[in-house]
Amino acid sequence: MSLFGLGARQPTSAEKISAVENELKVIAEMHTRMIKICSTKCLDKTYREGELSKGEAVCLDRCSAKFFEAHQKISDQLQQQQQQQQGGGGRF
Amino acid sequence: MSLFGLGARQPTSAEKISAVENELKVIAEMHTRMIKICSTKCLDKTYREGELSKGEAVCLDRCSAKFFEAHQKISDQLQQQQQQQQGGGGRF
Amino acid sequence: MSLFGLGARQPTSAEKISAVENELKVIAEMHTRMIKICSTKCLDKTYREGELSKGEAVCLDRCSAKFFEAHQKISDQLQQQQQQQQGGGGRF
Amino acid sequence: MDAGLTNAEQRELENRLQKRQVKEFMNLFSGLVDNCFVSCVDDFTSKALSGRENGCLSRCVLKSMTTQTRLGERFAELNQAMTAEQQGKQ
Amino acid sequence: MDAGLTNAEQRELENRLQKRQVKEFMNLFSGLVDNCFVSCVDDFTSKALSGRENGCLSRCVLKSMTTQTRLGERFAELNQAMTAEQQGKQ
Amino acid sequence: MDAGLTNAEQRELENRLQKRQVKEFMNLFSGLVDNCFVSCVDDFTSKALSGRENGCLSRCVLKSMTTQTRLGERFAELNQAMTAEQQGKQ
Repeated sequence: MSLFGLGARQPTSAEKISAVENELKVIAEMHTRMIKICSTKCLDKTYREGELSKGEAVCLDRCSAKFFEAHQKISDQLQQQQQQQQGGGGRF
Repeated sequence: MSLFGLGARQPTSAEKISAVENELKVIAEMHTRMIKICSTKCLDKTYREGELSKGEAVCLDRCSAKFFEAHQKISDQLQQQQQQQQGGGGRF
Repeated sequence: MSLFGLGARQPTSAEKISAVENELKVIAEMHTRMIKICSTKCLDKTYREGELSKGEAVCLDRCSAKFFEAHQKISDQLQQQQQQQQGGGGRF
Repeated sequence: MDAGLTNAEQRELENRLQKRQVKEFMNLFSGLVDNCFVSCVDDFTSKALSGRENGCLSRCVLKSMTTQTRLGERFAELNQAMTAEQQGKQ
Repeated sequence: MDAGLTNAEQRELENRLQKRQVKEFMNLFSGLVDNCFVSCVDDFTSKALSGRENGCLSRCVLKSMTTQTRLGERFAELNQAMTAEQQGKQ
Repeated sequence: MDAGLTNAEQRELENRLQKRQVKEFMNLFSGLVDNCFVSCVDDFTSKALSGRENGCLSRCVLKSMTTQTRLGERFAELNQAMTAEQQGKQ
């Protein structure tokens, strides 16, 4: 998920740290959003049980795989659209 | 939308930059919120079509105009209430 | 709500400021979340009246007390779980 | 809350807290606008707010302000009670 | 918007605004992914996206992009009109 | 992830990552409290949590923790697989 490509110029120390930090921030935020969305999709909200049921656990596994796939797919689609509009050179 | 009035004292360099930055931040966040709210109000969520219908497009235009008007109106109302409470001098 | 315990080493100036700042940030965010959640639970969303009804006001008072209690209870529960897993020394 | 700060640290802290207050204030304002707009505006046959929508927004702002003030008072009481209890335990 | 900045201040400001743009862009991207995923994906009998889900996601992205562009234009117009009006009052 | 950092840069980065971890942790905690409160507490005829509400909160916290752990493992696997795939393409 290399979203922040550094240019040709030698990056400064602060820029290098920022680039790694940003990349990890993007990943951490994606993780948090996945927990929120897949919990809403998969968990029984009455909380009559404190344990995950088998069905809930399987649903969470599939939901996370689909979320990753959708993320990647949408990122690719936007990149493609941008390249078409700009005649190449777009980045995501 | 001048939310961050600077006082009588000569502002420092950092303060001037912060003031402009804050104003643009407020505008950018308002933009993001408008996209979220008006999309919810206007778009057909089944996504059977990838194009905006005429009805959706018109709805988005009107929703954005109403959102701006409401924003302005509420800001004025709060300012007025604050001035009544403080006997003048309130700012937003 | 002492979430950010400082270690045995003498803390630096920046660390001390950060610790107090973080504590206040946690409290402020909790306040904002409480307003959002208890408004949703208690207010009549048609806004036919501009005044809080007696019922709404009492509901807000009880909701805020329950929110605080739940916050404390959940914080204790997580701390206990962490201590069981780590064999003591967990912090929240 | 007293972390044994020097005067200079205290000033720096107050500076940051003021920025935080502005941020909190803006967050509350945005939340209020969004909530009242979502609750009150649902007619997109014209691009200007109707009389009904204007009235609803105005009442929503009033009620939200009263709510924020009331919950602010409750929050301060509850926070104080909890802090006192925690210090009693130590 | 002109706050009488020096050249150095202007550069520092542009630097920060660029960071803000990246942040706004990421926020819009995350919001788009979340909204399209929530709207389009509801079948958890397999761990790969189905053809129907893929189609829905693809149309959702297209429509969301058009929406963002359209609302961006409207926003710029409305913001300009409001700024002009406020300056007329001063 | 290796961006050719010097030791000093590596330390600064670790410092920032630790702050990020604290922030992520607080975000997860707030999300958990809000979600469990919204799901479990709906009776405002008294100001203390009822036995039923307490039980519901307790089970909600347990289930949410298990969910977070499980999704954390899945996330790490998926992220690793994706990174490997991207490096294969280069």
